[in-house]
Amino acid sequence: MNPAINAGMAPVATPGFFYVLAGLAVASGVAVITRRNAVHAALALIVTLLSVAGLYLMLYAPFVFAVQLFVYAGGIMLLFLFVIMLVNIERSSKERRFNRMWPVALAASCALMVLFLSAFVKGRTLFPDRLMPLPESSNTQQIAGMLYGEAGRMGQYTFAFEIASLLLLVAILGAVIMTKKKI
Amino acid sequence: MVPITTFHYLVVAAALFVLGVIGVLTRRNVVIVLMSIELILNAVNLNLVAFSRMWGNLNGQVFSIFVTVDAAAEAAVGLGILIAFFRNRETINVDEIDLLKW
Amino acid sequence: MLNQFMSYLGSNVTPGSANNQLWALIYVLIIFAGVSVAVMAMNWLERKALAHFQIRLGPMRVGPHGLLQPFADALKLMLKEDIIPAEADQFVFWVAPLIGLLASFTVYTVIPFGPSQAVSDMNIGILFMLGVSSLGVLGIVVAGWASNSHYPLIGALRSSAQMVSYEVAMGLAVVSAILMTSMKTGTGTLSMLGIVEAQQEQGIWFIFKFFPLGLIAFVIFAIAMIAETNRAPFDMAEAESELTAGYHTEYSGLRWSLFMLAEYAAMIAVSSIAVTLWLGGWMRPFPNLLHAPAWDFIFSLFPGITFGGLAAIAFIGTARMPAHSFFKVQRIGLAVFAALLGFLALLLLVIAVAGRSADTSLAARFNEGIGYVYWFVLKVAVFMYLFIWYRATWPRYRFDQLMKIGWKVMLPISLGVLMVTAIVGVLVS
Amino acid sequence: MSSHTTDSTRNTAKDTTSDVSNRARSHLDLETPEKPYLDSNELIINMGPQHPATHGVLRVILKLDGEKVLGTECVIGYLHRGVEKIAENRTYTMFNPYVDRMDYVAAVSNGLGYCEAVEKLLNVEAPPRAKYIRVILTELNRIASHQLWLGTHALDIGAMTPLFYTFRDREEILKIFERYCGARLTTHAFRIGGCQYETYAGFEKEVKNFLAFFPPKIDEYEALLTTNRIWLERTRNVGVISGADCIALGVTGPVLRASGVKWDLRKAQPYAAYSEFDFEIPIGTNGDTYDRYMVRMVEMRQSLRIIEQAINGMPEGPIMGKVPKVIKPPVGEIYHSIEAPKGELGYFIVSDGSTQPYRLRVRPPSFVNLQALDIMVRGLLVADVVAVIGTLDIVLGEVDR
Repeated sequence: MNPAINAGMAPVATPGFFYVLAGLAVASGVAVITRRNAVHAALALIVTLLSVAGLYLMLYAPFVFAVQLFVYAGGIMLLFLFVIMLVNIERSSKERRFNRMWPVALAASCALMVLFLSAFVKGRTLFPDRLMPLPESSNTQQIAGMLYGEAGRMGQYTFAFEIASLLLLVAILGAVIMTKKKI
Repeated sequence: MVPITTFHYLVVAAALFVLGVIGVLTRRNVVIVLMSIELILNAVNLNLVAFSRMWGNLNGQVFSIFVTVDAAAEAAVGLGILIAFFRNRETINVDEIDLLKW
Repeated sequence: MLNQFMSYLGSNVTPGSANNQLWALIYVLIIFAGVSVAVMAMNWLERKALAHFQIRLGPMRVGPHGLLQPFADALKLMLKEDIIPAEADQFVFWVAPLIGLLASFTVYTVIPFGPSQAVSDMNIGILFMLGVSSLGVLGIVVAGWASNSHYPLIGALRSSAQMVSYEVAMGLAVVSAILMTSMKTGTGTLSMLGIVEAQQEQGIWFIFKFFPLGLIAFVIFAIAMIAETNRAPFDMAEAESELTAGYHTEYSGLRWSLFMLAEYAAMIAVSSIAVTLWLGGWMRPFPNLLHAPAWDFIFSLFPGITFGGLAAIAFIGTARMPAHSFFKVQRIGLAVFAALLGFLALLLLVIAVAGRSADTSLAARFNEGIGYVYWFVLKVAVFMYLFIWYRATWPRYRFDQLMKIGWKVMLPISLGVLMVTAIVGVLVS
Repeated sequence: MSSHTTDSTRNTAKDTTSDVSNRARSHLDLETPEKPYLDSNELIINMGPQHPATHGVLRVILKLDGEKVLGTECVIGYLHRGVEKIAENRTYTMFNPYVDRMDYVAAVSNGLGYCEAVEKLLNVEAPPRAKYIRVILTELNRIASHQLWLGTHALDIGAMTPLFYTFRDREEILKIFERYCGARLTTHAFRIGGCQYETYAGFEKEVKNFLAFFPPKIDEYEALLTTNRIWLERTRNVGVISGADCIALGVTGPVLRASGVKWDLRKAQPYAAYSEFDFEIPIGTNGDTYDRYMVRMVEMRQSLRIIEQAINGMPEGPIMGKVPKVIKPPVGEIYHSIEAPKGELGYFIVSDGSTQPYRLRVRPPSFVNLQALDIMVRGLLVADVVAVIGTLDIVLGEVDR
């Protein structure tokens, strides 16, 4: 392993893992959008989430890995599975899966992919080619410092963090009011 | 085994992003559309963390937590609309929901 | 090769941080073998203890005093036909128990049986554990859906709603425990080893810290723990007198036993979280007060004495067995078991004596390691006994009462404890 | 909220799952299609006949709104054996064993009711010693019946352990029955006119041992349940029924007394030797499941007091009154009722002078008490239906006859 690349950080896992996880993520991503049965799609999405979480670990982001596991896979996906089962949409799954104009959509998305790739190839020179070392002490303390602020002074994102909690409150109220039968 | 650089992560994120866009555009079932949006948000998160690793500071990771918060809120409200809608119209096919008021 | 293993023993660093995959693999195998043996023992203990609570004998026929009953059960479940309901979704039906099993077993990679006896010491240890245990809920929801019938579906939705609401209370209780770790070092630590070391440094188990607060948080976690694993007063899943049967009604044979394995493993995992966070993990009682070498020696004798006690009980059992010819096989079986326990007790005592001096001789290292694991497993065993005790005495909560307690009682109290701990923490430091 | 379809192309066929509840729906003339669980406003669910908590073969059709019970309908008759029709071509003595098979849990009090009714028809009086033996055995049977009730009721609500405690203690009573009349459950202990068998040698000693052995056991049950918070939570204010409703429905026994009405046939219309003993009648205040539990527990203790007085004051003398070998009661009809463990058990016998009754009607307490299920359960949750069936203490043998 070329030390310059990882700039003195102990490698999280052998590079081979990256290809495994990336392949798994993309494969289950394809499964999400092609499966006829909604629960299969949800399971595929869970696999995608877990493999992307693995990628976070390789990018030295354990806290984001834990948040992804906790909030995304444990929370949001459960919400999806709940709704799929409560509303048991299985009966309507016997009809056509794709709407009529799917070829147009497919062409547009492939064009988008080509655009991304060309942007990456051209832009390769802009990014510094070697990776700078991340601060050594525990990642969680760092993130907490930025979110809540350290030693008395406000962190960089404290205000944004409060607004995010407001956003969640609004979402909770909205979801509850919408699903109540008789308000 | 060429070392893994940020470029590799960007390609994976782009692939996920495109899959999500295909899902949103082509699928008729609202739940699958919502899941594809989750896929898109995941791609964005992956990008943020990859860049945070590249620049060596944690802004990217903190911001990806905010994106997750938003994804949670969006999923909750989206599914709330879905349930309310399904109770009235017995269907959740996107191309059949074409009336503003019924 | 041998000296490589010797080096593993000596190092005071977990395999994870020593970045040695082979050693970690050995630890993973040891822990998984240990957990399956523990699940077997737990199964036997549950049936026997429950029986004695209810003035009956429990399994007596398979092996002496039913000791081979868990093996018989496992064999029976493997041979039983594995029925898959018609039009059930084959793949999802097959995956569901695996998700449950995956969730409850990955938790063990982070549980610290000793300072160096953990598979890996992640610096987000406790968060990883809560995250993975929340994955277990997915297995249950998907199992209920895959059985393709009305009642398991509702049963699955209800038990997962229960688990989700108690997970919130559990998380907050854990946070208030982590707050306590930050008193001296300014910032708390999420890693499990760090939490136990903090308790060691501060010389107090977190259950006794800021007296009422630690205890309240512990009690909340203990209750949420029971609800999280669908046990005792909160066991809506196997409530046969309810209309909606549990999520695993349609499962049979080996698949059903996977669910049971997952449930027991989750019980052990959750109680080891409680032990690590509040009861000072692998620390022996009063490490700071009585740390004279004499005390160390006395405490190191405990493992030997316990196994000696068990061997004595088994010997008394053989003696009291009636002389009838039918009991000859059972008597021999029990005698062999008693001899095994006796030999183990002797071995432990020898190690304790040999390892007295704090030098780095093999015996001293073994002695120390055994001491850590022994105290940790002893505390978890106490929790296991509590699970069984609750099942024998408590009737079952109705589902809406259960949710009411989860949201209206447990959550506010855990929030309150969190805030008060924070305030007291700031005032103290 | 009529969901009118905008375009006919949509083919969301609603496949109504044909299961038992479909056939039941015609019974309840409700046109609620089986909609997906989420927004189904009404759901018809079947409980029984093979449901672990319906104490035998009772089928309850529940009309649910989500989890709340809107209404119930009990379908009975699975255990109907036509006992009353059989009575019309059996002589009076031949019919005696049939009576035990109705409420098989409290067989002795069935026998007592029947024998006393026929004695009333013949206007013959059982000798005092027979009356005392009858009182002792009936009260023992009341305790055994309440023990079985407590075990199964606690099991339905989830507490496993009381079942084993109550059945262990019930064995002691069944041993006494077996030694006295050869049978544990369907005892056929009494004959018309008195008792068949003199008390066996150790009868007094064993009953006295039981009197000493049992009180601490009741304390064990109470220790396990009475102050158990979850038990309180599951039984307090569940299945409430007022005294007036009970009287209107004809509900009797512990259910009536728990609703505050002080009515016990042993005091109101004393039969056998009950007038000679003093004991209290426990009364509840707000008629919920917890009060019925307390009333039955106190009743067990009062029965012990009665047995104690009876065993100490046992008179000597014959055990069989003057009854002709072939019983041909005069033409006429009588109604005689006793206080069975479940409530008022009445016998209405019409005799046409022949050796076989012209008509024999039994008024079983469980059958009448079952009517109260619908009122008690309305508005509760499904889990409470199980608790209320348990607290009514119904035995299907008696309900279906």
